[in-house]
Amino acid sequence: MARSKSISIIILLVVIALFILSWVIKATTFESDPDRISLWFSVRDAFFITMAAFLTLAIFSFLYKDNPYYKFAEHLFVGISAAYWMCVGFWSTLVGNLVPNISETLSTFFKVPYKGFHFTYFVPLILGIILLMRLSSKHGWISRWALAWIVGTTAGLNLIRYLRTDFISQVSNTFVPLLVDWKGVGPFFSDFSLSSTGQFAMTLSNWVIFIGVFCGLIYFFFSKEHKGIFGTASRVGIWVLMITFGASFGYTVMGRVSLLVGRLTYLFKDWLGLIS
Amino acid sequence: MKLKTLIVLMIMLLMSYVPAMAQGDPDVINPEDTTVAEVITPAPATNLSASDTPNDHGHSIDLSWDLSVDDGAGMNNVIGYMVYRATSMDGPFESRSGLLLKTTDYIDAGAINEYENGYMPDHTDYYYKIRALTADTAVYSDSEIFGPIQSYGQWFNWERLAVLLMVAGFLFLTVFFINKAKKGADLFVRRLAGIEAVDEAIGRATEMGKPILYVLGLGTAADIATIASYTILGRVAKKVAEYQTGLIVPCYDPIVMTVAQETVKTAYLDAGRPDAYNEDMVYFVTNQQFAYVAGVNGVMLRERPATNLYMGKFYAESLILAETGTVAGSIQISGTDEISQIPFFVVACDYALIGEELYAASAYLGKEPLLLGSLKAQDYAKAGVIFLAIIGFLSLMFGYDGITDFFHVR
Amino acid sequence: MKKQVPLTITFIVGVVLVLSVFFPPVETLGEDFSLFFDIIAVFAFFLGGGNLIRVHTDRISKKKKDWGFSMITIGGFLIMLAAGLFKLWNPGDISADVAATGSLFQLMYDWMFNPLGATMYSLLAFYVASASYRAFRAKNRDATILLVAAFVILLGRTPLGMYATEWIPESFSLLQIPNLAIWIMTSPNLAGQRAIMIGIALGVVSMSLRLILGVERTHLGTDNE
Amino acid sequence: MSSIGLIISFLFIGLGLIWLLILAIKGREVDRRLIFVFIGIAVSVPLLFKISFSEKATPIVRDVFYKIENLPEGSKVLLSYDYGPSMAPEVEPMSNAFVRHALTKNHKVYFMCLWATGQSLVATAIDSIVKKEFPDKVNGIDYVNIGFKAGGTGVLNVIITDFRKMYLTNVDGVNLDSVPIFNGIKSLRDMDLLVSIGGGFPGVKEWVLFAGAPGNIPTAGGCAAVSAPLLYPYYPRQLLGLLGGIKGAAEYESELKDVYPDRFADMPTPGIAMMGPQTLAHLVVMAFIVIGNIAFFVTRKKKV
Repeated sequence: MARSKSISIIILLVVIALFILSWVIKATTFESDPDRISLWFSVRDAFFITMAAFLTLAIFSFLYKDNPYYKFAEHLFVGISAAYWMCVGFWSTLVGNLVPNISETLSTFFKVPYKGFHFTYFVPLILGIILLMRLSSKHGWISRWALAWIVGTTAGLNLIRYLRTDFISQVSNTFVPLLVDWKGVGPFFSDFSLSSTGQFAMTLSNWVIFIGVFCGLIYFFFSKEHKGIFGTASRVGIWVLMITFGASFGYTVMGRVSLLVGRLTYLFKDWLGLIS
Repeated sequence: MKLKTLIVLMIMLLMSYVPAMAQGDPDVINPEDTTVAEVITPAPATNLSASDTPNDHGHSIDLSWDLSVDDGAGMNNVIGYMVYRATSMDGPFESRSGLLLKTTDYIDAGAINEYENGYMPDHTDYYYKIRALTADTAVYSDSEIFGPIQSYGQWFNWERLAVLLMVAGFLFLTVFFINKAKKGADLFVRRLAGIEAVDEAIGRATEMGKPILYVLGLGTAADIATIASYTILGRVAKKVAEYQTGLIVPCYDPIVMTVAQETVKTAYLDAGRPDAYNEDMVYFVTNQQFAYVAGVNGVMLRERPATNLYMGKFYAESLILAETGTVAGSIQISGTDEISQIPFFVVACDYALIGEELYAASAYLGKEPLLLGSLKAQDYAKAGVIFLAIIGFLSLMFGYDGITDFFHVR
Repeated sequence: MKKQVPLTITFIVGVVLVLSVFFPPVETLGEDFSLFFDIIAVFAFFLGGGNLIRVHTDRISKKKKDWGFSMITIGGFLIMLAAGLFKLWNPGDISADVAATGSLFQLMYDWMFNPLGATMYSLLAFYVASASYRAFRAKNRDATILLVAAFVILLGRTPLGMYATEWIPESFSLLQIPNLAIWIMTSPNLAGQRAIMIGIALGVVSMSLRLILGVERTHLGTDNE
Repeated sequence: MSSIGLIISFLFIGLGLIWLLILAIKGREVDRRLIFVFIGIAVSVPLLFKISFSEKATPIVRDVFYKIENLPEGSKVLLSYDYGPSMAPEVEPMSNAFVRHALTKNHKVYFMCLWATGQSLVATAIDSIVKKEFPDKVNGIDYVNIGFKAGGTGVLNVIITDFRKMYLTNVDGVNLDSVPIFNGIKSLRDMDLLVSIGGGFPGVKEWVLFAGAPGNIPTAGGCAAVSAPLLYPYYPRQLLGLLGGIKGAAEYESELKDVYPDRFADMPTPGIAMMGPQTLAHLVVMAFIVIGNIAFFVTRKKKV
């Protein structure tokens, strides 16, 4: 036990030493950089570049196992990100959208163009304050009014939105001709080949889409037991869904690797200067 | 008599046709004209007409016209058009559009409110003309003035009738089946393996003496998936309260956190154990996707929950969560309506609710007739879709596309 | 009473928003409400920030496990908050962009927030690999279908798929791996996506109706307090 | 250099995989950390030795390219940066290629973002590409940055009818009415092309659903690979073309280089460069799947 503790202290010291070393080396390389006009800027930027590299490695260390460096990065990240959103929300939404509509004095203070007094903007202001009433244990229940407003808005907007866009457009896109007279190729069966742009492939696609959507929807029937023909269709539906999931998964690998490339590029290029 | 009329008619027809022929035939144009085309005034746009924009709240007018014969043909010196408007026949006319290339229609819309820039009052006479412009700004020609025309608002948007009918139909189905369920009709609902596993998983957690981690996902209070998740959370919290297992609910959105606290508190009350409820069960982590994941990952490896439940909206973090949960040795049950993330949950979790199943889960859990009734309505709507799709492709096969047109709703 | 008022609010707001879509004079109501929603969300951020501080000070004062790290959370939070609200080191005045170049807010964003987020995200490259090793196994028919589809797509995303099947003649080009991959993406994949989408849309519509009608009400808590 | 790298990486990974295979056949459990090491090597070695493969544009990418290519000069193109730094490695090459292409064609470019985190990325793009590579382009005349507004789809709902209801000024605080490029521009409907670059929410899908489709405005997109399958249903009707993941970016870059060999001779091509690690990583993942299944069948046989 004591031994593992002394090892972790040694590791900590090594990490700190490496951090300082990197900081100093970076700062000296920056000194010749014309963009960084004073010593303060090179020291500052060298610190931040080293910090970013340290945090990157700290997160990667989680792949091995949970450790104090990851904990440090995690807790720091939680803290600054929570504040980040508060600041952005404050400046862009409260100052940017609310203030110009309710108060001229505040608008002048924040130097935003005043748009005139609109009493409707008191609705979110009051609801926002009601929501904050939650902090009081006695009047906390009133915050439910704000929640009720939010839920009502969500329900009202989503009902129409999903019906109009996802539902109707997807249904109408399923209306496809099942015998394809493919442009310029001629009537059905005139070109019977497995060419990827051929008539057969087109027709096959349309059939697959039609039957796929049909069986997929059957799978999502909840109030009927999946037995007999109904069960068969639902099983085909699952297969179609499985192809969908497999395909999406395979397709995504590429994106995930890109992100890793991005981070490694930072470490190799910006921090260590191994590649140009 | 008859013959005479016929001859007169023929002559009139011929006379009206001759100038048209001369105009329409490019060969007739003197080649010398084209060389000096830059300074020659082009033919104006013709057939300008205007009408109030239908299905809107006013403050907007639809315009349409025919291209100048010198646009892309003839002298070919028209580069574009601009819309001009005035409130009297004699002007002053002001431009209402940018340069429109090869365009034959335009919607002239103004601001709705009086205090805004570019306010366009309704019930006011407007006069329009279209200017055909050439590369030389001084050379242009105006169409005949159209007007007066007024804009006004409509009460109902007929373009959206199909949507309204669907809302009404769905409402009818839902209310009908809810009523039927209330009267005691036995409504069947199929097994949802993921949800049945929840009870078992809670039991396992109790046996192991470890907590349950419930992740509501990245949805905001404006996501229906999150609202569906509250119901499942309520049910889980009640079971947890009965079994006296621990519960951890880290939240991403402050409003969601508020609702989740309310839900869990209620569940503990219902289970008769309000004393066991602790404000710290449901807490806010942060509002940034990956910082949130970092935090939840930490909880998974430090608290080692026996069961992880992921219900709600999830994005890229789905697989990070699910794989870390696997390392921690937890049983994992997930449900999301975010299509791009379902595959990761299906692959990495023990059970996954796919899309709509998440919504059905809340009804399934409650086994309340009201909720089951609405599930039945959903199924009928699905049957309707299948029916429509069959009708749709049959009609397409016979070359009728009226049905597909009906579904192209703005 | 405590439950009736919220239910009524939900009902009225929901119905008004649904109907507003069909009536041009109030068509823009949805827009306004979305805007209001954002403003309320900012108030909620303060609620969240308060909760965060509370949870972590609690951990520190009770000396719970890892309480030292909670100090880092609070420290990071306060510094970032001050940097953002007071626009520390910001070259401009009060109307300047909060993340203007050179400000402390921007520096912390670029060199802490951003690398942390990007690195966390990039862990996925590793997890995708471990998940495919662990879970892509031909255990049963469903799993096999999933596995084969994933494999074909993976092949199609590399030059290997092209080299391996280039010999297939044009008239059978559908069987070339890259084409087959695209075909899977645009046909069965599309069908699956569409079925899920239609289902979800109906689920959302039905859920919204249940909320407006007040059938679904878990989120509103209870009367007896 | 790159051939040495290729040999080293193939040797390393190949021998390692064979070892893994032997482990699998023996029915031993493989530590996940070993898998992580393989991925790490497969990605970093090609990066260090600059291994890359050639690309050819697929139709879905060509559709976007030739839309921008064939728009008349001076057309209004809106670029929305709907992503954060975490997604940047994957989609930034696309937005950079779009900016270069649109400015080369002398289109007017309107920058905005639906993600708060996109703001600094737009600023970077303007500083590092527009100002450096297109010094004659004037802010406010050839391009403008109107920045970020919170609200996601709510923003789109508003600006499809009126920009000025949401944006009073550009990011520099100049009133939109005094920005020449905004003369005669009322709403999104005045744009000739909308390009959204982003993979999350709100992103390309929301641009299609809330702006492109209802306003009948041509919309193109670039997105992270993960969201591309979700967007295929909209192509080609509501979405005229799509760049999916880094492969899409690489294809666009190579098309740009083919069409403008002189103009973009020295253009950095992060997309193409990133395809090297991609290819190796894919091969490794496929090898894992195969080995995983061998392990599975071996252990199952032993149990029986």
